[in-house]
Amino acid sequence: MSSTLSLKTEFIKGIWKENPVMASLLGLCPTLAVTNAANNGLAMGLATTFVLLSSSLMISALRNFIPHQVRIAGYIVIIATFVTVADRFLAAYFPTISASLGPYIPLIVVNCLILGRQEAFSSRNGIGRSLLDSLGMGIGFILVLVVLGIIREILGSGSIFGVAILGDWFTPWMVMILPPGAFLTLGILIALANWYNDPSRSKERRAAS
Amino acid sequence: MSYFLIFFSAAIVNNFVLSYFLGICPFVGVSKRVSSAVSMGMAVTFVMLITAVVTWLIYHLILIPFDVVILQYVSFILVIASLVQLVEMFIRKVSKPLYDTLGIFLPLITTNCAILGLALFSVLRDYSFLESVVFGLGAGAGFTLALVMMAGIREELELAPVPKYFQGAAITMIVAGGLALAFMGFAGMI
Amino acid sequence: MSNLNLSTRMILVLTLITVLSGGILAGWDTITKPRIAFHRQEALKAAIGDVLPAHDTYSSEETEFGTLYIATRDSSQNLVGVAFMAVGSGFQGELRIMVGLSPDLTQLTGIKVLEQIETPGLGTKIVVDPSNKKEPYWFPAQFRGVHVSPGLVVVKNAKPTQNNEVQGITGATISSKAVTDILNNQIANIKTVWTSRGGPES
Amino acid sequence: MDLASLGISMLSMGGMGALFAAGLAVANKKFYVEEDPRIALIMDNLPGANCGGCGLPGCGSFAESVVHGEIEISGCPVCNDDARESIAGVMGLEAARGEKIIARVMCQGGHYESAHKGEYLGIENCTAANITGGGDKLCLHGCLGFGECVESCPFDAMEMSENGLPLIDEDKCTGCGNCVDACPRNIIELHPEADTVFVACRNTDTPKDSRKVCIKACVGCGLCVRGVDEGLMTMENNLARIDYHLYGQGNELPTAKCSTNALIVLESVPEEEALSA
Repeated sequence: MSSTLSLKTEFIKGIWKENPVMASLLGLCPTLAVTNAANNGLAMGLATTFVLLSSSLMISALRNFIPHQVRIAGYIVIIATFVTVADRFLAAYFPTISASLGPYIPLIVVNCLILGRQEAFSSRNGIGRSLLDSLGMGIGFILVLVVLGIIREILGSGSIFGVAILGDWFTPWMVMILPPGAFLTLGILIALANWYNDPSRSKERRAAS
Repeated sequence: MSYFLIFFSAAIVNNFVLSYFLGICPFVGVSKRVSSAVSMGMAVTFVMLITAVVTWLIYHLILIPFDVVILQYVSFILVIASLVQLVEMFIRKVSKPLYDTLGIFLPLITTNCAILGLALFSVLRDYSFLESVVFGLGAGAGFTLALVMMAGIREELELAPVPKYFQGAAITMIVAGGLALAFMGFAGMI
Repeated sequence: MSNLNLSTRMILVLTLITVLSGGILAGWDTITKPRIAFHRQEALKAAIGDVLPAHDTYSSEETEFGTLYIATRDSSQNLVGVAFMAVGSGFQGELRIMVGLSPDLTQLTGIKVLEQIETPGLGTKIVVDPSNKKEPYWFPAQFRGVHVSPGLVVVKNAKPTQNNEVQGITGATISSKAVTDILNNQIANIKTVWTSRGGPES
Repeated sequence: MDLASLGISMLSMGGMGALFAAGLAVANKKFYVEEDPRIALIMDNLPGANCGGCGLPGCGSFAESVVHGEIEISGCPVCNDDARESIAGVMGLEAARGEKIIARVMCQGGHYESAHKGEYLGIENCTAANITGGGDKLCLHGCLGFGECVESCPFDAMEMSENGLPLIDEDKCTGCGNCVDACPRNIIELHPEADTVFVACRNTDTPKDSRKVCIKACVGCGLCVRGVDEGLMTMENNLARIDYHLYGQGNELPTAKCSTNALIVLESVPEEEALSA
């Protein structure tokens, strides 16, 4: 069943309503691992979006060609190819970023978000629509990564994108850079998102306005 | 490093889920009941074991001699995907109930970062054949341990008065944060 | 295409995809390999430059314990120092440290931690200590001029007195000790290689 | 581009690909499990996001339980209407729409109709008012008017009228029953859309007392019960009851006879008209 949403909503939905991390809890591994600094989050988000776009282009083009039984193996090989291209590209032209992201770039291959989107969407819709959907999802993913990165960086090392903003009075919360901080921050963010999206709450807002 | 050390470090000290963030998607998804968590853990450990063996062979017999190390990610993930599909078909044929309890999370093992992470780490750390097998076992045990503990806690959570907006994924994350804090206590033992 | 039965179609398609991806990757590899090698070379040159006093050229020599870089000053051709990589396991994972030794292999001319995944904020102080504003690189810097015989020793919560002692990082004893252990055993290896090779001044 | 490495990498990748594909093909044959073809058809119509919203671990098992008839097609909160149409088509059922259930308010005692016993300064919600002596209205069975039912409706289908009574928007109401549980006085009931005549009151006081508390209360005079044939309506402690199973067979109810018009025809009461009631 190919989706019937208008092209605009196809794109917008990825950003908030069906945000990959917040709404459908996909792609958590890199979200937690890399966001100890905002620039890492941004770099990982961009790399993931590149892979998402290129692989959904390829897969939606080949969707009738790949038999159902080998679709997972076939999709994942395509995704892995583009990830390797991205990894080598970063290593060749941006060595510093590649060093800081380190082992997490290859893990984009197994980012549940990408295979999830290909399986649920790109393998059933045309190229144009799949690209829009992937772009929306990618941007949604980048947003969450950068927000999480900023929060953890401010609390963890008192800086944003490496620029120290909090003076010496602020002793950084070491936990924010460590794994537990990542879990806690994401948990609170999801709770905030639930609060914001709660239908009954929107009635109050409407009543109040 | 002696084999026990590798096993212990993979299972407890550097637990794949709680300190390397690998395999979070099934960790959040399946861990609602202890029974399905255990079966999921077994399936993942089984796939990890075979992956450790096959990827080591591929790396040392094909990639290095022919100097095509660039194929590392693609060949590893191809192995994992095919293995998982074989396991899925096998389980569906052998025991339908187990297949139903695992449901969607069987194909999701393919995108389980822990397994590819395992293959990459054993290459990164240049383990010998036996070391990488023990490493696979350790990682599987660590994953299952984290999953089962999480499932146990979440079964309690059903009864706990969780505030409205924290229900579901949010509270799971926070509980996982607590678990990760506890596991940090193990750091430095090796 | 779809008239072939299912299994041959499966094999055909998957093989085609893998062959295609193999081709793309091989091509991409040849394009990016020189650049990556270039970057690695740059990083190496920078690292050697950090650990050894000013020198103009360095020759590299393969030994059983890894490559040995012998740095000489052009004008006088005399030996400025020897640099080599020391690798071992730290607190969380692997540590790779570039080490510089004086020509007579008795004193360190400097160390630089190239790769580490120690606990952020604690173990990472072996590279840089942000909390120490006036001397953030105090840990690696203190190794300069330290005597290696009989072996580097970490001193905790006391000022180092002997010439082979260094100050440990509070709260990251394991990391600091890991650094000295790695250095000690690699220096020992290099010494044996150096003497067996019959270096100019052993 | 030295061709050797290109050739080798394509060869090795292709070799591995072929090997695993062959393995999968063989496995596909050997491990073939007959499966109800409809499951695959339904799967195509499902969003495939495996979000677990239907309470099952994924779209696969949701499709399976739909085929086995264990779960309603509307059990999947995510898929939109035409997905449900096509699934229903696959299953040969007509769409799950079927009998539309709507919530009905069994009380007409707004500020205008019911007598007040004073000003209520307590917590502005129904449960609190109900516990602490019944709000500002004399009638202890009727609507308290603080809108807890409106609060509980996840589909925005309810609003409080100026007269202090809940108004239900029939198109938005999905018959989920949240409001029925939310109301401490249980004056909201779920009825099929077809039922339009109700005893819109829950007062069980004696005729003398009920007249004092509300001008639209069912005082229990029994005029309606006597005016219809056997069993259609019954009088239980001063409150008339309609048997909706019998009611369906087209027999008329004496709405005119009811002196306090507690027995009324409740179609979709247009906004303005309800206010002036």
